[in-house]
Amino acid sequence: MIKLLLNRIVVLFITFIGITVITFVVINISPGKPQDMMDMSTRISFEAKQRLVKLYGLDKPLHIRYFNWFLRVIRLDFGTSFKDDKPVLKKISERLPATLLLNILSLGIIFFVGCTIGILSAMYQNKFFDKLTTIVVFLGYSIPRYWLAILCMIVFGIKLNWLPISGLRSVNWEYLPFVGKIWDILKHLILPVAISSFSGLAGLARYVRGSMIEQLNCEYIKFALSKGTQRKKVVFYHAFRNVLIPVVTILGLSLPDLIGGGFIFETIFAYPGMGRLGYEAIMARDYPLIMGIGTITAALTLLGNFIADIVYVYVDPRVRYK
Amino acid sequence: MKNNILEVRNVTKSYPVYSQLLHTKITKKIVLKNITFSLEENTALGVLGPSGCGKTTLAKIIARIEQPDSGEVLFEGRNIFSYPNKTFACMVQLLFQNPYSMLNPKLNIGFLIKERVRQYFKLNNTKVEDSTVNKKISELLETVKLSPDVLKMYPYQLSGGQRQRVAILLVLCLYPKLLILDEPLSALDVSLQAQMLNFFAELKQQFKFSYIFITHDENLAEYFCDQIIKIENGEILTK
Amino acid sequence: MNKQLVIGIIIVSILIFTALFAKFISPYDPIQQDLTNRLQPPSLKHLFGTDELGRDVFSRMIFSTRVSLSVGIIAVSIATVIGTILGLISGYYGGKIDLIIMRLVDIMLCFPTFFLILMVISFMKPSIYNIMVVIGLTSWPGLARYVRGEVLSIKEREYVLSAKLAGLGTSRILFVHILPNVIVPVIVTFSLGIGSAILTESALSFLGLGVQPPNPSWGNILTSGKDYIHIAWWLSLFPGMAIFITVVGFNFLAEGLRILLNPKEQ
Amino acid sequence: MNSKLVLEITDFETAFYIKPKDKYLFALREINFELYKAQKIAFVGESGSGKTTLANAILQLNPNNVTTYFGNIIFYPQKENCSICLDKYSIVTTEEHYDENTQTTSYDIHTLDEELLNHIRGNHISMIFQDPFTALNPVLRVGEQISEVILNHNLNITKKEVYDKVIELLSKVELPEPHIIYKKYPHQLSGGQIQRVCIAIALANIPEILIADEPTTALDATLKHTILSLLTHLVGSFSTSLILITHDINLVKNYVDYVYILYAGEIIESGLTKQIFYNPLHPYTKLLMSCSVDKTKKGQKLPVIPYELPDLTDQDFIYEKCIFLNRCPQRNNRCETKKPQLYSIKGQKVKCLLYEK
Repeated sequence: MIKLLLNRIVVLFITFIGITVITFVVINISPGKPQDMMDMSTRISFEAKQRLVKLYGLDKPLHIRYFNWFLRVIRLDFGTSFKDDKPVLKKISERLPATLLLNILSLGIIFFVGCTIGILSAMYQNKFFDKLTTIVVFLGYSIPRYWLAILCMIVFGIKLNWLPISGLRSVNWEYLPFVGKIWDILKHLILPVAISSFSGLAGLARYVRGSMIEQLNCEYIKFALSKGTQRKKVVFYHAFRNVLIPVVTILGLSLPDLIGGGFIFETIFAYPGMGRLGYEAIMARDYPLIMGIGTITAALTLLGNFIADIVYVYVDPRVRYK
Repeated sequence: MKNNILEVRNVTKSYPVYSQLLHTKITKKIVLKNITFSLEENTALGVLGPSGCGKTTLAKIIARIEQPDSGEVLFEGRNIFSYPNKTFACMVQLLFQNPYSMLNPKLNIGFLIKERVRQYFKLNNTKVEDSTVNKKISELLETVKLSPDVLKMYPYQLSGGQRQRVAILLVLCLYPKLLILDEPLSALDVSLQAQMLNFFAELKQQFKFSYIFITHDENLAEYFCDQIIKIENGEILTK
Repeated sequence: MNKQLVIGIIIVSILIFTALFAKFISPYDPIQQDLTNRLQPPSLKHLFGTDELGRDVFSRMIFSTRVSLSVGIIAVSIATVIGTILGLISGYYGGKIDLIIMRLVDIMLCFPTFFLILMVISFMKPSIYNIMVVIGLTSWPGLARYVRGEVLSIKEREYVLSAKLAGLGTSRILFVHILPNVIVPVIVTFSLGIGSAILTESALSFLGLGVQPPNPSWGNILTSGKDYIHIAWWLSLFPGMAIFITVVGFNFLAEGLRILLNPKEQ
Repeated sequence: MNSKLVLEITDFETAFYIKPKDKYLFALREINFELYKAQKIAFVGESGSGKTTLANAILQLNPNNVTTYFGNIIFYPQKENCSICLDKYSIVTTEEHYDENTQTTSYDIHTLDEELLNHIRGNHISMIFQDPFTALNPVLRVGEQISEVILNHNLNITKKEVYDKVIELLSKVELPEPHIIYKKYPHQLSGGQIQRVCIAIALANIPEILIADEPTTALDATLKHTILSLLTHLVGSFSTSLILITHDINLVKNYVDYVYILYAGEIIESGLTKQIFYNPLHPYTKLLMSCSVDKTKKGQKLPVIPYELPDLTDQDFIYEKCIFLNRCPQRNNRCETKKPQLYSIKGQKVKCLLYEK
């Protein structure tokens, strides 16, 4: 067990190095690389340029620059933003909680709703409910999420005027009572969370259904039934525990998609999260910020997968006691 | 006095247990310890042992699918690993436990058989016409008592007995001198077992095969084999 | 033939037809502005209305089909070829090669693909060729991992061992005996991948990093849809529908192929 | 037989609907048999004979969306002090279940609702499956899986009592160190050990009937007899009736009282074990006995049964002709025209026209 853990940690570290290499290389060899950018920019004075060149060692060869950058990354120093000279880390950490809130809520919804739909349609296989959800799930899988976001904004925000369509707080948030504050935030969260969990949910429901049907055909289910165990218990206690194991990994793997989707609809909803920050950074070609966001998102995903891995080992005795 | 066709000398085999990360060995699990025996021409040798005793590994070593850690296997006096691939194919063939898994589920039977028959001619360096191949195929189908209808089918469409026969045909068509049977009967019904045993005996007569017959069933081994060795925990107990 | 396949084939053939004969089908020039007819709602004259510069949305959408389909197909072809070959090599040879390829896959899978694409695209001149290549080069890891997993188990199967014993060559074993057993999921992933590549392309265009105005793309029509969200719903609805139906079509095709090519499930 | 009747199956048939072919497959036909208290019977048949279908049918475990049953499976509960049983039965016990003359209650299993069925399963009738490696849930501890069957059928039982009972059961099936086995997961045990655990689960509530579906097929030859003698010994000590299902006729010789030979879904011969072994009547039984491998037959050619099973979707054949017709070495012209009944000869029953009176 401990060996396994150590093993995973080493892998984690190697993968992290890989992530930094890719982030660095992608940005520094692509056609609009930082140096060119700075040459073109007129807003930056000559002195400032010199200062930046020195600071980032832009006159040094690639691998040395990478090494220096990596050393600073380990100390969580991503430099300062080109745009307003604020430290990158500070800018990110301002936005991170909102993104984490959004993603954890979405993950939770994906997990609970996806599993429920999947199990129910497996239990009532080929009945009306199953057929309906299969179609809905299939369409949900294909729908462009940002379009869905716009449609929802039109319907719920503009036509019906039920939900706010942008930001995380209303303008008068400061003056609301405590409960009102929470309610306000919740109202702002409904649309972004619903949209961001939508396709993940569809995918998971589809997976759970298939894998549940497979498990329900296993011999051990028959044996459990022959013991006089109630059907409900057989489904939720016996079969679902077996389905749950791969679901953990799937949730871990769906993290990058979730965060990646954030770049679009955080922008659409003007949601103050990292996705929007990233989009703005990319549009402004704010290299330190882009590299910072890239590294941190990937590292967060990595961490998520790592946790999924550990949970996997924990819930699957076949791995735990090898 | 018959010649020894196969000699196994002091074969030891262990499986390394790898760490998942850098592919470094952590520990070893020994599956075969100092196995030594020999096999005469046109005889059937039974290898008897409970599941997990290493008998399948032994079969794989003799068939060159795996390498022994130490010791050597001589076929007609020469180390098996010194034979080129193609020569060896005509010497030793292995019939696996589950006839279904011997047949590629995505390829039809006719294709599989044709591929092997062509391979046979290729190994013997003869160029052949399609008609010769087809003649050979129908000849072989007759040997294993199968109707030509199976050629158009896919493995999942065959019955248990048919699959077994097709699997045998596939190893047969290279005319090996030694045929290793790895638990070929354990998945079959009693009446099919009888059919297969008779069939193996016929083949032995007809083609002068030698057999290595791997099984956990003492009854079967004693019925079919001329010689028996027992293996337990990777070691030979008795001969 | 199953239902899903039929629906998929119908939708996809209509799309291909539209893309090939866009010039003949579209009633207006997609780039021609008509400032007197700005933001007209759908009518018989302009089936899907007009945009903020008075261009006919229907015609623009027809021409977008070309962009989307070609991006989808070429990008996914690149990804599929890379993914399948790396997966086959990694799984069949194992050892150090496998280790290196799989680490690379792990690392790639940690990045939100969309962010990676966004990052690269933002530094390049926006053009559909760049988009094709970038989408292709970033979306192979999932497939590679899958193929490798399959090969890993298939190469130990007894039919492969027995083919090896018969002295058949490595390439024959790899391509005749192993590949057919992984090809179905590859084909299915191919079709699914086209759908998601089209989604990615439209999202990029939506963000202004894909097809550049005045050239039409479903994504950039949606951008103006978002800007005029309060007054011109048709600018949001129709292009989104087009993307949706296209993706549904390719997904149906994938599902249909999966059922068709798995004889056991019939 | 003097002892009490436990199970009675009359005119039982099972058909599966095969959707792609739009046909019915008649897996079992004309099944009639009785099972008495503490009796041990065996069903012998090769693959495709419908033996597993029969086992599953008794506990209603066949996939119910494609299965149709005909005929009756009557179960006579024997447990007198089973309180839940009484409670529950009182709900459904009406005249049709209670017989004044014999003062016995009986139920047709196929008419029971889910709740009563669950009560019977694992408590009155339990089952052991063929492949020990797939029979247990891979992610639950062995102990939990045994506790489950106890908890299902004993209300008001404390955790400690359950634990003690599990340990007792584990030692009864001769597993060493039951406390350690309790905490293990199935993949940590060997095939033989898991089969013992399955036996413990099946016998936990001392059922009236134990159905053992090929309990030894997946095990090594040396283990087969150990497991079977353990099974029959335990069954004997609880006065449980045993239905042993197997494809290996030689295996049952020393363990059961009565043997039914099943071929292509029909009982073609039945009799006391020694009758079947020393005087098989049906041509199929004879062939089956003679073609089994035995070291004493070394060097001899084994007799074989030519051809394969008939098509069980072909109603014209299976209901009109002798089911063994196409493979029978002793067939004559009359066989083509008439379907045989079960003919009784000195208590032994055989379905072959050769024995028609």
